[in-house]
Amino acid sequence: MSAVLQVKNLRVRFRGLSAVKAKLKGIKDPFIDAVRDVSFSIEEGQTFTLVGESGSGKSTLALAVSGLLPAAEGSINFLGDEVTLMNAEEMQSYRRQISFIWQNPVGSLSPRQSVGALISEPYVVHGMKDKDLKAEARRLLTMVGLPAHFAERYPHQLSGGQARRVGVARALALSPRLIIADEPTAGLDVSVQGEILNLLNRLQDELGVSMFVITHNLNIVRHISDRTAIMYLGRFVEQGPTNSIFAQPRHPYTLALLSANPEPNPDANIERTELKGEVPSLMNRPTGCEFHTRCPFVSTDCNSTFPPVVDAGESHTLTCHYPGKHEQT
Amino acid sequence: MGLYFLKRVALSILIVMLAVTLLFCMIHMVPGDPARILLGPRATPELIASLSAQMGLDQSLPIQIVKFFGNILRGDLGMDVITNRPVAATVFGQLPYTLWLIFTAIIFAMLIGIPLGCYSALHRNTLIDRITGVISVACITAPSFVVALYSLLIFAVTLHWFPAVGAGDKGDFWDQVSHLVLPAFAIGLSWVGYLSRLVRASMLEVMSENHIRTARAYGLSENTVVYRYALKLAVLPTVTVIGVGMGFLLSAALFTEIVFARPGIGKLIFDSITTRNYPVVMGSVLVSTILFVVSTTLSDLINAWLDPRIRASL
Amino acid sequence: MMDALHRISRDPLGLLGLILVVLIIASALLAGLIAPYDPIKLNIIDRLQGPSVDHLLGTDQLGRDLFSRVLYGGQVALKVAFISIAAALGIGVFLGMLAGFGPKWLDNIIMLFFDTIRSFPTVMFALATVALVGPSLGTVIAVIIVTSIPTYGRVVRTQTLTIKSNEFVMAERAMGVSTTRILRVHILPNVIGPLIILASMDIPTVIALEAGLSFLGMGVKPPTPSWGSILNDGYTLIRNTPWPIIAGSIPLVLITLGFTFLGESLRDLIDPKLRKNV
Amino acid sequence: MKVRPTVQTGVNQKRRQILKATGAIGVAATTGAFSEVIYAQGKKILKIRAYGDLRSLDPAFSQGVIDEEIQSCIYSKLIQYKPGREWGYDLDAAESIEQVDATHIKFKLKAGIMFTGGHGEMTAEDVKYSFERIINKDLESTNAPDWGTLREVIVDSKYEGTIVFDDAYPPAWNIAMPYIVGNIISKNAWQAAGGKVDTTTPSVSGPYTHKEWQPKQKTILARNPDWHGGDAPFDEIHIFPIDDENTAQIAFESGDIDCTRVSLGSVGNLKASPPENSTLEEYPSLFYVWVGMNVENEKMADINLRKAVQHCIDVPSIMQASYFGAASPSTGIIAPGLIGNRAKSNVPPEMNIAKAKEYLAAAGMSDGVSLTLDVLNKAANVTTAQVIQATCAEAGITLEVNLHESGAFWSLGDSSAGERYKDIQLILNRYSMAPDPSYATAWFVTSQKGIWNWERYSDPEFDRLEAAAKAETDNSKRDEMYQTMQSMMEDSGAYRFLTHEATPVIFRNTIKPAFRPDGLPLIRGFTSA
Amino acid sequence: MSAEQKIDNVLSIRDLSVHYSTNRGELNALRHVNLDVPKGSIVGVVGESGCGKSTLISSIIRLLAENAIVPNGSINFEGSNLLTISEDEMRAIRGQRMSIVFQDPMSTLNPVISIGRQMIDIQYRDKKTKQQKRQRSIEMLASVGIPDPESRLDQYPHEFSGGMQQRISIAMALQAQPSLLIADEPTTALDATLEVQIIHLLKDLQRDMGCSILFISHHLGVIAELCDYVVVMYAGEVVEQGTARDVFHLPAHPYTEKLLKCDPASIAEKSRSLPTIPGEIPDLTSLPSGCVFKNRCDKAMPKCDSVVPEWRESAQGHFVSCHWAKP
Repeated sequence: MSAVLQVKNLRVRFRGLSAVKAKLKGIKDPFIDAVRDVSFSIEEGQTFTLVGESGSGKSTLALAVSGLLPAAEGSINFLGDEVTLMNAEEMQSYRRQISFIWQNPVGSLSPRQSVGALISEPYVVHGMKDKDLKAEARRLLTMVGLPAHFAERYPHQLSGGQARRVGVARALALSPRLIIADEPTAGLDVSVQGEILNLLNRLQDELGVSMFVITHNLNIVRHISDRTAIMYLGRFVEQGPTNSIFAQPRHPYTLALLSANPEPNPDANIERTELKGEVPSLMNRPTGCEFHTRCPFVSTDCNSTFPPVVDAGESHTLTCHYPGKHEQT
Repeated sequence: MGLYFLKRVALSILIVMLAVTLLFCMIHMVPGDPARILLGPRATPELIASLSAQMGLDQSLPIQIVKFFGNILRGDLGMDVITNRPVAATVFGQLPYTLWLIFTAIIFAMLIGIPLGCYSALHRNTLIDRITGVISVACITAPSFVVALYSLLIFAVTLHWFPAVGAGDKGDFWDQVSHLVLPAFAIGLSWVGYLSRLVRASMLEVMSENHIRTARAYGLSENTVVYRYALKLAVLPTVTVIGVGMGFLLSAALFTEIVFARPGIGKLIFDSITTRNYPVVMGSVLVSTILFVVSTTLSDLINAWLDPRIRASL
Repeated sequence: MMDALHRISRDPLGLLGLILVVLIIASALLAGLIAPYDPIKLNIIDRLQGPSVDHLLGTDQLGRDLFSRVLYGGQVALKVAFISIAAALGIGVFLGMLAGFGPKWLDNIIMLFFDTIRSFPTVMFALATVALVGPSLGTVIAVIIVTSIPTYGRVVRTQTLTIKSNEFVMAERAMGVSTTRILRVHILPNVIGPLIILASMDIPTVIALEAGLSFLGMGVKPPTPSWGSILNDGYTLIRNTPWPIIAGSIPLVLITLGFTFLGESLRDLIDPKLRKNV
Repeated sequence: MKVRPTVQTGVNQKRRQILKATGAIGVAATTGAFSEVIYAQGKKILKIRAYGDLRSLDPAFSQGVIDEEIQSCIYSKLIQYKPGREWGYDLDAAESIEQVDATHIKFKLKAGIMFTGGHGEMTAEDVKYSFERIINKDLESTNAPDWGTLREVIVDSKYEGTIVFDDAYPPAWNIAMPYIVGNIISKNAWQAAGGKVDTTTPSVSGPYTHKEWQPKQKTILARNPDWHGGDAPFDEIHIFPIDDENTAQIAFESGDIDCTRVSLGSVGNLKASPPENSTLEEYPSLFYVWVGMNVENEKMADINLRKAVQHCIDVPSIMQASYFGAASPSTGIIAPGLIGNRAKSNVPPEMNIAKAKEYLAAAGMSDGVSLTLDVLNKAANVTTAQVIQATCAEAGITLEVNLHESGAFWSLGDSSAGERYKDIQLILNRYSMAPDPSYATAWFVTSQKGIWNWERYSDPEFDRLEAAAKAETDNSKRDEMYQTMQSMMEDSGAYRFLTHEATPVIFRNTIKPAFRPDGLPLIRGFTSA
Repeated sequence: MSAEQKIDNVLSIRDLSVHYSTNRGELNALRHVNLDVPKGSIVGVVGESGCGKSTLISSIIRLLAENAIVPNGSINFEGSNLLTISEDEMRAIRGQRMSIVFQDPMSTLNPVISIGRQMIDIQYRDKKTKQQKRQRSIEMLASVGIPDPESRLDQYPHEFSGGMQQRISIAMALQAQPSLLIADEPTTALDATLEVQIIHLLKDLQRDMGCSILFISHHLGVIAELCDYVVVMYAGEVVEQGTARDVFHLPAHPYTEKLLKCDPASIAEKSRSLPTIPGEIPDLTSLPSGCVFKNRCDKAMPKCDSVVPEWRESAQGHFVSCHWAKP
C-alpha cells in the first residue's frame, strides 16, 4: 500500500486585514492561519476522514490540497508530484485525477445545466469531447443508482439524495485516484445518509479509489473511514486509525466531540465531556495549548506552553499536555 | 469608519476628476466656438482670438484641464465668460434653488410613495393594491415636462392656487414655498410611483423573512411589526436608489426649470453647454458630480445608520 | 415557457401587462397594415383637428394623422428600446461579469468607470453627445446605451459576486474548468434571466428618455414619427390643441404599464430578491 | 392707482390661505440670507418677460435686445426710439440734435441730468467717453461695429458736442444713438470702476436704477428718484427671463407677469377668447428667415438646382404650419417699414412644382437628387423643415433634415472651425435685425464668407452697393439700392426668403405699454393705465 | 395520553388537517393529526424533511401561509381552540402563554434592531417601566448564559455568534414564562458541542419554569436525550406517539422502526453497508390510497393498499396508525 497523497506541515493563510488597516491598527501580521502545521497521508484505496466543527479549517484544507487555495508553507505530494510547484498544465492533469463531492448536494450543481450536461462536463473540460457523452452519462447514472432519464432533469428538480448521487456520478466521471468529499451527508435525512454512505463504500470497493472525507458528523465516520484526524482551530489535535480514535479517544476535544453525539436511546447514560464557551477567533489564537480556553481538564501550564506531540501507538498521535487525563478523574 | 471615509473621499475625488475631464473633452470635440457664440455676429476675428486667449482656449486641452484642477486647489473656478463674474458665484448662486427643488421633490415622493408602497404590500393582490399599482406605474411614465405643463395649466392658470414662474421673492418664505410646490410635484410624481413600487417589492420581501415571523409569533401588533420591524429594512434599497438617483433628479430638474422658468443648476448646465460657456460647464459639472458623490455617500451613511450590519462593515 | 405564461395569466396585473405588451408590439410591427394614413404625409388644410372618425386621435400641426404616427412611432420606440437595451445589456453583462469575477484591481477600475458615468446627469451627457454628433435616432440610442451600462453592469457584478460564492462555482473550478467557460456556461445563464426582466422594466424609462430628448430638440430626425416627437409637438401646440400630448402619452402610459407589470410578474415568478442591490 | 391688478392680489391671498391650510407641505426652513420683503402692498410693480437673462450692464459688452431692454431703463441716450407703429425717435438727454453735414452730428444736452451715486451732472465729456470707448480697440467692445465709421466726439462746451464720422453713416440715427451703443454712462463712475463693468453698474441716469439681479430668476429695477424727467411711473420693474413661450403665456394668464410676447400659435386662441382684462396686439417683426443654399457646395453649385429649390418651397404652407397664419411671407431680408423693403419678390411665395422640375431638368437632375437641410432644433424651424421636405419631395428632391443644437448650429458655416462649412447644402436660417437696412445686408458681402455668409454668396457689384448704401444719405436712393441688392441675392438662387415672422404681444389693461414698431417693449415708456 | 388525561394537556390537537392550494393542485400537508402535550413535559416531534413538521408549528401559532386551508380539526391550548378564537385573542396568547424558538438563529432576530429593543418590545403587554423591562431582559439573558448581559443588550444580532443568538432566542421565548414553548429544530444549525449546551440549557430552564416544550427535530439522538414523549411524523401524518422509552425501545410503526435502525449513530459496529429506507415519500398532491408508508414498508399487505390504518392505542399511552399494530 502506498500513499496517494502526502501532506507535510501545510499552512494556509488568509489576509485578515487590508494592508492599510493593519498599518493603522499597528498589527504586524495581518494574516490569519486557517490551516497550520498539518501533516497527514492518504493510502491507496483507503479513506481518510477529517472531523471538526465549523470554522475549524476543514474545507480550507481540502481546497488547499486540491490546489484551489495556495499553500503558504509545507508540501502536498500527489503520487510523487509536488502540487505546490505545479504549473498550469500539470495542475490541469492533477485536476483530472482528483475530484470533489461538495457539501451542498443541490447547490454544488450548476443550476441551469441539465444533469446529463453536468455529468458529462468533466469530459468536455478535459478534452474528451469525442466520447459518447450521452452513453457516459447513462453509465455513470446507472453506477450511482439513478435511472437514465434523470439526465434530462435540472438540479432544482432533484431531491437532496438524488442530487447527491449526481454529485457522486460527476466525481467519478474521470475515474479519479482521489475523491475529496466535503460533508457528503450534510443536509440529508437519516435514511438517505445511509444510502449515500453505502454508495461511497461500494464504489470504493469496486474502483479502489482513495477518499478524503470531511465531516462534523462523527456517527458516520466509523462506517466509512480507515483513518481519522480531529481538527481544532486549523490544527490536527489528534489523528490515528479510526478504530483507535473511537475506542480510545485521548484528546479532550475528541472526547467532547464523541460524547456530544447523543445516542438515540433514552436510557443511554452518557458520561459527557462538556465544553465551556465558544470557539475562539482565528484572529487571536489562545497562547499555549490553543484548546485550553475550553478544555475541561485544563491545568496551569496549558495556557503558556504549546503541548508536545504524543505518540499513542499504532500511528495514533495527539497534541496535549495531559493526554487521557479524563481517565484519571 | 475613518478609513472608510478616507477611501470614499479619495475615490470621490477620482470620480469627480474623471467625470469633469471626460465631459470637458467631449464638449471640446464638439463644434462651436464659445468666443463666437459669446461675441455675437458683429465680432471681428481679432476679437474672437483675443477672447479665446483670455479663456485659455488657445492652449492644448490637457493644459487647460490641468490648469483647471490647479485653479480649483486654489479655490478658483474661473470666470464666467458671459457675465464676467466668477464661475463660483454663478454656480453657487443657482445651486440652492435646485437643491431645494430636489429635496422637496424627494420628500414629497417619500411621504406619499413609501406609505403607498407599504399599503400595497400589506394588502397584496387586493383591488386597492392593483389600483395603486396602475396609478403608481402611470406616475412613473409621465415625462416631467408634461406633468410640469399640465400642473401649470391646472393649478396656476385655471385654479390660481400656485404661482407659475420663478422661485419666489427672496425673504418671503411662503412665496418661495408656493413657488416650490408645482415644480416639486412635477419632479416628484414619477418618484412617487417609483418609490411605491420599490417599497412594495422590498416590503413584500422583508415581510416574508423569518424575523418577521418571529415578531408575529411574539404577538407584536401588526403596526409594530410593519412600521417598526419591517419598514426599517424595507426602506434600505429606497435610500440607495435615491442616492444613486441624483443624476436622474438633476435631469428632471432641468426640464422643470425650463418649464417653470426657475433658476437652477439644471438650466445652468443646459445653457452653458449650448453656449459653450466652458468655465461654467466645468464648474457646474464639478458641482453636479460632487453632488452625486455626496448623495451616494450620504445614502450609504444613512443605510449604515439604519442597518448596523453595514455599520460594522464600514 | 408555457408554464411561465400560465402562471403569469393567473396574476391579473401580469396578464394585463402581457396583453398590453403584445398589443403594442403587434400594433407597431403591423403599423404598415393598420395605419389609416401615411405618417409623414402632410395635409396642411386638415391640421390641428380633434379626434374624429377620419382621424382617431386628430391631426398635428402639419395635418398628419396622429393615430398613424402613434402606430409608426411604436416602431421607433421599440427600436430604440430594444437596440439600446440589448447593447447596454451586452456590454453591461460583459463588464459586470468581468468586475465580479476578475481580480480586485479590475473590479475597482470597472466600478470607477461605472460610477463616473453614473455621476453625470443623464441629460448633461446627452447634451454633450448631441452637441458632438447631432440629434438622431442613433444618438439617442448611443446615449441610452452608455448611461444604462453602469446600471446593468452593477447588477451583474453583484449577481456574479453572489453566484461566485456559490458552491457550484467552486465545484467547477475544482474540476479544472476554465474561467471563460465558468463565466459563459455557468454564470451567464444565471445572470441573464433576471437581468432581462429588469431590462424589460427599463424599456418604458428608455422611451420616456427619448421623449425628454425630443423635448430638448435632441430626439430623432424629422419627419420620423416617434412618441417623443409627438409629445414635443404636443408641448408646443398645447395652447392650440391637447390632442398631440394625449396621443403621445397614451402609448407611453400603456407600454409602461405593460412592461412594468409583466416584468414584476416575471420577477415575482423567478426571483423576488432581484431589485435589492441595484 | 394700483398697478398690480386687483385680481392678482386676490390670487395671492388665496394662495397664502391654501398654503397655511395645508401646512408647510413638507418644506422646512428658508435660506437665511434673504432679508427684504418686496411684497409690500401698494407698491406699483411692472412685471414683464424677457426671453433671456441679463448678461451685462455695460453698453460696450451688452448682448443685444435683452440687455438693451434693461439698459435703456437705467441709462439715458441722446435720442430714444419712439413708441408706436412707425420708426422714429424722441429726444432724451439731448435738448437738440441735428445732422449738420454727412459726417457731423451736433447735439446739446439738457442741463441737470444727474448721475446717481454722486457722480455729478451729465456733460458732453460723458457723451464723448461713452461713445469713444466703444470704438476704442483696447476695450474690445463687441458692439463697436454699431458705431460704423465714428471717428470721435468733440466737446464743444459743457453741454454741447459734435459727433464726427470718417464717412457718412446714416445708420447712426437708427441703430447707434437710440440703441445699445447710444447709452450714455458716467465717465467718472466708469473710470473709478476700472473702465468697464459687468452685471452691476456704478451709476445711472435713467428713470430707473438697477436694484438687483437674481440670475435666471429676475432683474429688479427701482424708480430713480433723481431722474431729470420727473417720477418714473413704477416703483419697481421686475423683468423675468422666460425662454419658453408656453411658460411665458401661462405666467401671464396666472397673473405672474403683466406683459409678454406670445407664440404665434396662440394668437388664434387668444383672439377668439382673450383673457379677461387684457389686450393682444400684433406687431411685425424685423427677424428674417430664409433658406440659404451654399453656392460653393459641389451639388449646389448649379444655379438651376438652386432655382428649382426656390420653386419647391411653398411659403404659404409654412406660414400656416409653422407660424399658424400669424406671419406673412417676406420679400427679402429687410422688413416692411424699413428703408429698402421690397413690395414683391421675384419668385412668388407659392411653390411651382412644374417650374422646379424644369429647372431640375436643366440641371440634369430630373431623376431626382438628395440634399441636406441643416436646421436649428427649435419647434418652428423643425416644422418648417418638414414642410419644405414634403414639398421638395413632390419635385423629386429628397431632403434629409439635420437638426443641430444651438452651439453646433451657429458654427456650421464658420470656415475657421474645420471643414464643416463645405458640407452645408440647404440651411434654414434666421437672423435678428436692428432697424436699419445696412444691418441686414452686411452679412452677405464677400468678406463675410465663412463668417456669417454661409451661402458663400459673392458678387462684386453687391459688395460695392452695400458699401455705398451704408453711406448714402438720400433715403430714396438708399431704398432703391437695398431693393436691388435683395433682388441680386434672390436671382443668385442662393436664397429663398420665407418670412419676417411677427410679434404678437399681450398685456394687462392695467398698464399702458410702449412698443417699438417691431413689437419689442420699450420698458421705460410703460406707464400704468 | 388518553382522553381521560386531556385535562392535563397544555396542548391537544385533534384531527387536524392542513392543505395548501398550489399550482399543481391541493397539497395535503397535514392529515388528521392528533397530538398532545401534557403539562410540564417535553414532547419531541421527529420526522424527515417533508413530513409536515413546519406546517404543524405554523398551524399551532396560527401563522400559516396565505394559501393554506384548514378543512378540519381543532387545536386546544389551555382551554381555547386556537383555530376559532379571534386574531386579538390569538395575539394575546403568542409570546405570552405560548412562544417559539425557530430553527435558524441567524435569521430569527431582526438584524437592524438591538437585542435589548427587541426584548423590551415583546414585553409590551406588561405595565412596567422601561427600566423594569430592561432589567427583566438582563435577567433573562443572564439565565441563558450570556456573559455581561447588561452591556450586550444594546448590541445587534450580527454581533453575536450563532450559539449566542440561539440563547437569546430562547431567552426571548421564555421571558414571559409561557406554559408552552415550541422549539423548531433549535440546534440543527449549531455544531455538536454547542448543540449539547443548548439542549442542557433547555432542559434546565424547563425544569426551573415548569413549562411544557414541543420539541421538533430530525435528530433522533437529541429527541431521545431530551424528550419525555415522542411523536413520529411521516408524510403529513402522525404515525406513532408514546413515551420516549416506548417509542425508542418498542417502535410500533414500521417507519419508526426503520428510522431508528438506519441512524448511523445507533450502529456502534463499523459497517460498510448501512440499513436504509428505500423509496421516497409519496407526492402529497396525489396521495395513494391506503397507508402512506406502504410503498416503502416491507411488511405491507393487501389491506394496506386500500384501507387507511386507524389511529389506535397499541399499548398503554402508545398510539400508532398501522394495520400490524396490536390493539
